Formats: sequence, structure tokens, C-alpha cells
Amino acid sequence: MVETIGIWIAAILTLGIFSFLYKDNPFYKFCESLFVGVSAGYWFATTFWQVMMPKLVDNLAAGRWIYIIGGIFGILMLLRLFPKIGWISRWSLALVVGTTAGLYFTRYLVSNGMVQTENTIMPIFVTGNLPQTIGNLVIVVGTFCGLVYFFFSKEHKGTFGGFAKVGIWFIMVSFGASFGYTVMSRMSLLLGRLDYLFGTWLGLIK
Amino acid sequence: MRKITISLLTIFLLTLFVNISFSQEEPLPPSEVKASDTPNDNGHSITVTWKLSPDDGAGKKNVVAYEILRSDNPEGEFEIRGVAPAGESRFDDKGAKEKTDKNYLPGHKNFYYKVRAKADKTFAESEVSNPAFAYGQWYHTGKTTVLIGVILFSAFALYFINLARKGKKLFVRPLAGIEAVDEAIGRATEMGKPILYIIGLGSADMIATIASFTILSRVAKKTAEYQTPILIPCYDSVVMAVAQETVRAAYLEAGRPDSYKEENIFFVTSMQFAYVAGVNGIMLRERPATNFYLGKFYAESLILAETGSVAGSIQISGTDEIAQIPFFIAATDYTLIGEELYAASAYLGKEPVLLGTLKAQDWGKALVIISLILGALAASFNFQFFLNLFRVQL
Amino acid sequence: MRREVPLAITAIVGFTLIVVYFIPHPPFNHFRNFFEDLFFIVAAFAIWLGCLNLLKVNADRFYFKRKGWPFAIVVWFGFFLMVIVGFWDGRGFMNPGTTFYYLYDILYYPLNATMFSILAFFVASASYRAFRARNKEATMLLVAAMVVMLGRVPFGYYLSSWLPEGWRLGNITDWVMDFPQTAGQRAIMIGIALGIVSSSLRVLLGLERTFASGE
Amino acid sequence: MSFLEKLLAIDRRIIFLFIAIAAALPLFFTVKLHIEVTPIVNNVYNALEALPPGSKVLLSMDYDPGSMPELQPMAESFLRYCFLRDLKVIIIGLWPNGPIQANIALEEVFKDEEVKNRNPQYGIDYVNLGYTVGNEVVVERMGSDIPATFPKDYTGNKTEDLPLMKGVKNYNNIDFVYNLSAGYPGTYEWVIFAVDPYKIKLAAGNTAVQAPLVYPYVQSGQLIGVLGGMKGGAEFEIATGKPAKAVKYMFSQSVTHAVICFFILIGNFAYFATRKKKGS
Repeated sequence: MVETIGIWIAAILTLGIFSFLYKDNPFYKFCESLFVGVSAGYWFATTFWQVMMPKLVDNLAAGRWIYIIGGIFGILMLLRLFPKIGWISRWSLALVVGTTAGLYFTRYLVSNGMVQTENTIMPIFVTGNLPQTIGNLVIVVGTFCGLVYFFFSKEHKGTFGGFAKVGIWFIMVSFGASFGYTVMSRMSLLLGRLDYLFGTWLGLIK
Repeated sequence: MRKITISLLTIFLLTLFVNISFSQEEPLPPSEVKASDTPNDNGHSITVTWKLSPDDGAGKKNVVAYEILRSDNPEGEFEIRGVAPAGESRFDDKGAKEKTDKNYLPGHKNFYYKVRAKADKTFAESEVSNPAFAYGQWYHTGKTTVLIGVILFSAFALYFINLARKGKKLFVRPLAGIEAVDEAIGRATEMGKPILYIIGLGSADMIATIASFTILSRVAKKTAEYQTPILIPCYDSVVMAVAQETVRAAYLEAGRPDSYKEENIFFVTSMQFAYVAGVNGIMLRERPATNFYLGKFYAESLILAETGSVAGSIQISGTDEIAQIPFFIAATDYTLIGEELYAASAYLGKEPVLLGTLKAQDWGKALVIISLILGALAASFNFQFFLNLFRVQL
Repeated sequence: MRREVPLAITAIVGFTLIVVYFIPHPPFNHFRNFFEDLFFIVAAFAIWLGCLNLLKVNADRFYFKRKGWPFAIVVWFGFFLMVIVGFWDGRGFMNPGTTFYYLYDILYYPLNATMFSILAFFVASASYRAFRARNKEATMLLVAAMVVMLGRVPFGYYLSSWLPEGWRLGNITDWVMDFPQTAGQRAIMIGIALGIVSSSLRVLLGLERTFASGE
Repeated sequence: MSFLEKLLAIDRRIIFLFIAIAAALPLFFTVKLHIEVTPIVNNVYNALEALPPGSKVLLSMDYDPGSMPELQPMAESFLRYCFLRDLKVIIIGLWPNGPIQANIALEEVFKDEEVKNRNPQYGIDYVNLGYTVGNEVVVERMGSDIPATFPKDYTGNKTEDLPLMKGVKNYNNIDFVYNLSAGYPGTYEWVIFAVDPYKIKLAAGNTAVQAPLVYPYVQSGQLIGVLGGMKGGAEFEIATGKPAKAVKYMFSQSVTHAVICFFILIGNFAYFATRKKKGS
């Protein structure tokens, strides 16, 4: 019984969101607002039980008082809600920003910069292996020309412009692949919902 | 204890799966067992190396694994620290750094190692190794390449920021999307229709949003000169406030503070699809001649671009959200791809810090490009020494 | 106080984390662990800040009777429903069979999933009405997109089964993904990485205009 | 107004209806399709096959119901595979929805007869450490101390007291990491903050939106392989010999792709044909 009611509620909310496709309407607005509220509530409760309790409350209860610093910084963060003293929240924000900036600085340089460069360096001619030769060539040339395209200190003219042109082709192929994959993703999501409506709710699909 | 159970289990399974001749003969032991501190760590690990048993993969071919044993006394009792599969000749005996941990491995204390070659049911033990102790390093030698990269990049950035601050003109190539701005505004004036500028869904502190403000300032100045209305529906109230400030300043600069209309820069809602519905309504009612989509965009990108395209507007877009760029390219007339958006804002804004770091990024790319050319040559002609320069060892 | 303290905190934390990357020796790793633990707690409060801010905005909307004010009640209702049930269910609130789990299943789950599924419709209509081969680049993009779309589903196999093995749509898609796509993607990746590195550097040196000025 | 112009000016709600039918109709038919396992998915399967029973596998659930049709089948097929192979699974979530999605997947997997016979036990065969806030910093922190990053599991048991977590201190004690990711934080963060600094073995299942972005990591060896979208999930199901949900949807998926391609072609044809006429 409870389960059936649940399925009906879920199905009606699904239809409510779909109604946006016909036009924007109050029923859709209701569903969207409900989602915003429910997801914020979900985050709030989850953060309480799975972060605040084990990381702050339990540590303090166990006598590790140093964690009070985290609590203080956290409460400073909440002061943002009050415009007059909101500036203090920048102290906590500084901690967050500093941590990510410090980590990103080396890590992105290594993983997405240097390691990528290292792995693009490969023999262009692999004797006796034509597909490999072509593959390597494509990767080296593609990466090279793509980077030339994103080089802003020189106008795209002459040979340099030619490289940039080839670069943009590679970039377009990447975007094309991205496009195709995104379409694939969106369609999958629709299938999931339709399966719910026709299968779980109406029971038309086994 | 658990580690040992797993080790034993592994050995058991290896004996099951590895195709070996099940002789009961003892294999020859591994030789030249050496222990030394594991480099580049915090000082709680010792590396053991050995020469493979002659029966590993050759000879009697009956070695299935090596067990590594440790003791703090060469004559004392040795305990198993781990297992390495046959064919391996190195093992890192990693201990814990907390004294309370069962697996604690103290630094600066001598340990001795033995390596056992395991056959099906028997084993052969090597000689005891030299003593070795673990200690922490003050510098991770494997990361020298990274350190050089960090220093080079920072040096470039500081140098160019300094140069820009001194007033030196730094060249940034013209971008098609920005070149088209004047033409697009001219067209709107001719048609007597407004311009729609959308800053996206980002908050005011995102790089893409900031870049969008810089471009907005330029666009607003032009619209002030041409006396064309500019509409800016906003998703975020802080973004709205900054946008109002930006446009007001631009109108003042153009000498037309009187024609600035604050009500044209307004807040719609901060719910993704409700916002889209609102903006679509504006597009269909006002039929703007030109739409700008510059900033942070998510899934709504293609809905906006589609409506604008059907309404027949010229569209100029730009975002650093990679997954959305393809839709912008397919549905709008000009697109600033990722970094081009930042470059455009540095170019228009003339802010020394932004220009300086953009230049540093360019030089970083130049370094990568040069490495690629030299590296490809070195790899093709097999200059190992040269190749090692590019290797990032972590 | 308003400017200097945040800049100092950013610099101290940030540079410590960079130093630890190169120096494995204690005590730097202890500092890193401590800063990261603080980060978690502050980040949790930041999530709460977001939630409370949402409540505040909607309270204002209701109070001042702004456009769509009745929906503010819906937001509040949804929020407190989940929070109260979540607290009531206690630490095991995510276990199958709890009220929280049930509400997640009938509210959060369908709403979130449907919200993103409607994009399929917009993709379809945009492909018909807006995606044009308006220039050489866009043409390449669309051709690549169609190859990938067909090559990545079983349909592509049947469409090209007359071709010799190894040259079918699926194989072509694999090749496109593994080589030209990877190359283009890598160029973008390296460019963005350098962008992130330079913005991190600006933050650490206190040169990031917006952060220093607060908002 | 010519026919082509009329065709172009069609109300988009008609297109909506069209795609809805194209997606829904095939769902009613069961068609056995030929699904090839691509090398990039095969890499993942082979790497998993190489793990000896009893290995500890970390499953990071980094998505929400918004991408559930793509990633939930991957979670289910992976968990089923692990239970049947006797791989020990440690579940975490970098997204707050991850742990509860894991519970939903587990409920589904336990319905399988073979899994029922194995009777996996909480705490011994699998644990769910829940969610913790902090995105990439969580990944980074786990490199030095997993129990400190997740002091309690999702129901409040002390992590160190769980039998499966005995002796698990950091990535050194984890044999394999499998990441199901729908964006940030996800596979990118796992590569940058765990693979490079801590040398873990990583494979991933991604939403199709994200999959192309991680291909450079596969070429460079930072990532063993990736399951891209529902098709990747279907290939993995075929590879493990247990066709399930993702395979079931493949027919519909094929039809919708064909329809979209058709839309792009006809839209462009009509557009350029009418434009040429106007030009002349």
C-alpha cells in the first residue's frame, strides 16, 4: 500500500516536470520548488550526520579540542547571512580557497600538464607497424596544433596560422565526439524515466 | 596477522593458478639481498632488492613467489613482512608512522632482511641483508622536473605582470567573436531592436563570470554610443548588482549617463529551467537583434541558443564549460572556446594581472609545444638521455 | 583586518600544501593533515550556509510577496520535511526501510531524474531547428557527432555490417575516440590546466581581484 | 510559404512528441542486439579479472539520481561482479547521494540468486563509509589516512572496528579503485589527486557527457579504462556475462540516436534549401 502510494506520487511528480515541455505552468513550478527544497534538506541532514557528527562533535567529545578551530571557522562562515558582519566570513573562505589553490597549483600542473606532455612524446615512426605510426602521428600533430590554436601571443597568419587551422579541426572533432556522447547521455536519462512511467507505474513493460 | 593471512592466501592461489611443474625440489635461494631506505618519503619504509633465484622463470622454474622477512637482530627471529610475485626483485616494506599502530616502523633503527624463494611446498632462504634504517627526506628528488615547472611558470607570471604594470603593451591576438561585437551592435541599431546579454548561471566569483563582466563593459559602452537598449536578465542577485554597476560605469564613460536604464538589468529567478523559460519569453517578445551568451553555462545552453536561432538573432557565445561548447558552436554564429573567453577579457580589460598571467600561460604552452617537437624527434631516433629530461617521476 | 587576514590565511595554507608536495619530511605532513581536516569542517558549514541562504531568500520572497511567493512555502516545506525526517531517523537514516529512504525514493529521486531527462527533448528539437553546418568547423563537428552517435550503439553495427571487419562504424568510432579526439581533448586539457595553475598562483599571491575585494 | 519552410517552422512540441514516441515504443520490445565489447571497456574487465579473490576494492559513488539511468546499472553490475568474485568492496561517496544510491543498488543486487547464495555480509564483504564533504580534498586526505577521512561508516559504526577495514590505512592497502562519476568531483579528481601522487589503479564508469573528457588519461595510462554512458555499462554487462538493465535499453538508445541524426540531416537540408531559394 505504502509502496503503491509512493509510486503514484513519484509518477505524478515526473509528469509535473514533463509538463514544462508543453509550457511553463504552476504545476511545474511547484515540482521545481519542491525539488529545490527537498535537495537542500537532503544535503543539510546528510552533512549533519555524516560530517558534523563524526568530524566535529565526536572529535570534541573525545577531547581533541584542536578541532574547535574548525568549528569556529565554520561559524564565521555562517556570519555571511548577516550583511553587516558578513565580511568576517572571508576568513573561512580564505581557508577553503587557500587549500584548493595550494593543491591545484602543483597537481594540475603535474597531472594535466606535465604527464600529458610526457605521454604525447612518442616515436612518430614505428617501423613495421603502420596503424601505430598513424595513431602516434595523429596524437602528436593533433596536440601540437591544438596548442598552437590556443596560443594567443601571435596572430594566426602564415605557417603558424596553418597549424592553428589544423588545430581547430582536431578540436572540432573532439567537440563533435563530446556532442555525440552528450546526446547519448540525455537520451539514456529519458529512457530511464519513460521506463519508470510505463514499467514501474503503469506496469505495461515487463 | 591479517597481512600474513592474505600473503599466505595469495601464495596458495598462485600455486593454484600458475602453471608450474609441481616438483618437491627446493629452489635455489635469491641472492644479493640489499636493504636501504625508501627514497622520497616521510621515513617509515625500507626498500629491499634482490637478485632473482636462478629457478625463477628458468632452471627448475618452480619459484612462485618471494616472501620478505624482517628482524631487528641478524640472529633473531624474522617475521614475514610481505610477498612479491615471482619475477619481482623489489619490495617496499611500508610501515605505519604512528607508534600506536601495530604496523609501526620506527625511523633511524636498524633492521635486517631475508628473502625466501617459495616453491609449491618448500622454500629456500637467502642470506641476511645488510642493516638498513628508514629516515625521512627533506626533498623529494623525483619531483625535480615538477619543481622546475613550478619555478618557470611562476617566474613567467611575475615577469609579465611586472611588465604589464609598467605599461608595456602585451599583444593578444584578435578573436573572431570579439571582432564581431561592433558589427552585431550596428545591426541591432539599424533594425531598431534591443541587445540581449546573458551572463550565465555562474556566481560572481567564477572566472568565466568575471570575464563576462569585462566583455559586458565593452559591449555596454558601444550600446551607449549607438543608443541601443541592452537587456540583461540575471540568475543571481549579486551578479545583477555587479552587472548594473558595470553598465552604469560604461554609459558614464561613453558620456551618456542619462540613457542608462537600470530596469533593463533585472533578476529573473535562480532556478535553472524557470530562468530559461523566463529568458525564452523575453526572446520571443522582444525579438532582440543580437544575443550574447558569455559566462558559465550548463544544460540550458542549447535551449537558449535554439530559441535565439529560431528567432533569427545573431548570436555570440562563450563559456569555459567544455561539455556545453559543442552546442554553442552548432547553434550560434561565433563562439569563444574555453580559454578564448579569458583571453578576450584580458584583451579588452587591460588588467595587468590578467594580461600577465595570460602571457605566462602562453609561454607555458610554448614550452609544451617545443618539448613535443624535440621529444618526438628524440623518441623517433631513440635518444634515451634526452627523453629522460621529459619524464615525470612521481 | 578585512583584507590582510584572509590573504595571510590563504598564503599560509596554500604554500604549506605546496611545500609538502616537495618535502615528505615531518612536520609538514602533519600541518597538511590538520589543514585538510579543518577544510572539511568549514566546507560542511559552507553547505549549511547555502541551505540557510535558500531559506532566507524564500522567506523574503514570501514576506515581501514577490513574484511566485506561494512557491516559497513549497521550498520551505520540502526542506523541513527532509531535515525533520532525517533527524528523526537518526544515524542510520540512509538504511533501506527508513522514512528518509522512502522519501528519497518517492521525492528526490523522481524529481532529480526527470529534471535532467527533459533535456533529451530539447536536444531533439535543437538538432532539428538550430544545429546548422553554418561553417567548416561546425560541419566537421556535426559529422564527427553523427559518426560517434551511430558508431556507439548497436544500430551502427547493423548499418555497417557489409563493410570488412575492422572498418565498421564501431571501429571507426573507436579510432576517432582514441586518436584525433584524444589529441584535441588533450590540447584543451593542457590549456585549461595552465589556466587553473595561473589562477591558483594569483590567489596565493593575493592578486585575485575579486577574492581580495570580498564579494 | 513553401513546404520546406513549413517543415522548418514546425512547432517544437510536435518534435517533443516525436522523440517521446521514438524512445518509448522500443521499450515494449525485447530485441537481442549484437553488442561488441570495445577495448576500452575490456581493459577494465581484464584489470578486474586479474585481482585475486579477497582483494580490497574501493568503489566511489560520485553521482546523483540525475544520472541514475546511466550509472546505476554500472553500480549494480560492478557490485554483483565483486560479490561473485569475492572481492571486498569499500563504498564511499564524494557526492552526498552516493551512499544512498549504493544502498539502492545493493538492494537490487541482493535479489540475484547467485549473490544470495554467496550471502555477502556487511562489515566483512562490503562496507559503506558514507559521504564526506570536501570533494578532491577528500581524495587527497585518504592518501594519508582513510579512517581519519571517514571516522564512522554511514550508520555510525567506528570505521576501524569493521572487520573489512582492519589494516586499511591508506591507498597502499587498497588494490583497486572504481569510480562512478557524473561530473565534479569525479574521475578527474581521482586521477589528479590519487593516481598520480599515490599510484593507485583506477578504472571508471562515467556518464556519456563526461567520458570523452577522460580519454587522454586512458592514453597516458593514468586511467585503466572507462565505461562511457549506458553503452559502456551494457558492454561491461556483456563482458561479465550478466546482461542486465543497460543491455535492455540498447534498442531504444539506438532508435533515438538514429532519430537525432535524421533530425540534424533534415533540418540542415531544409535550412540550406530554403536559404538558397531566398538568395537567388
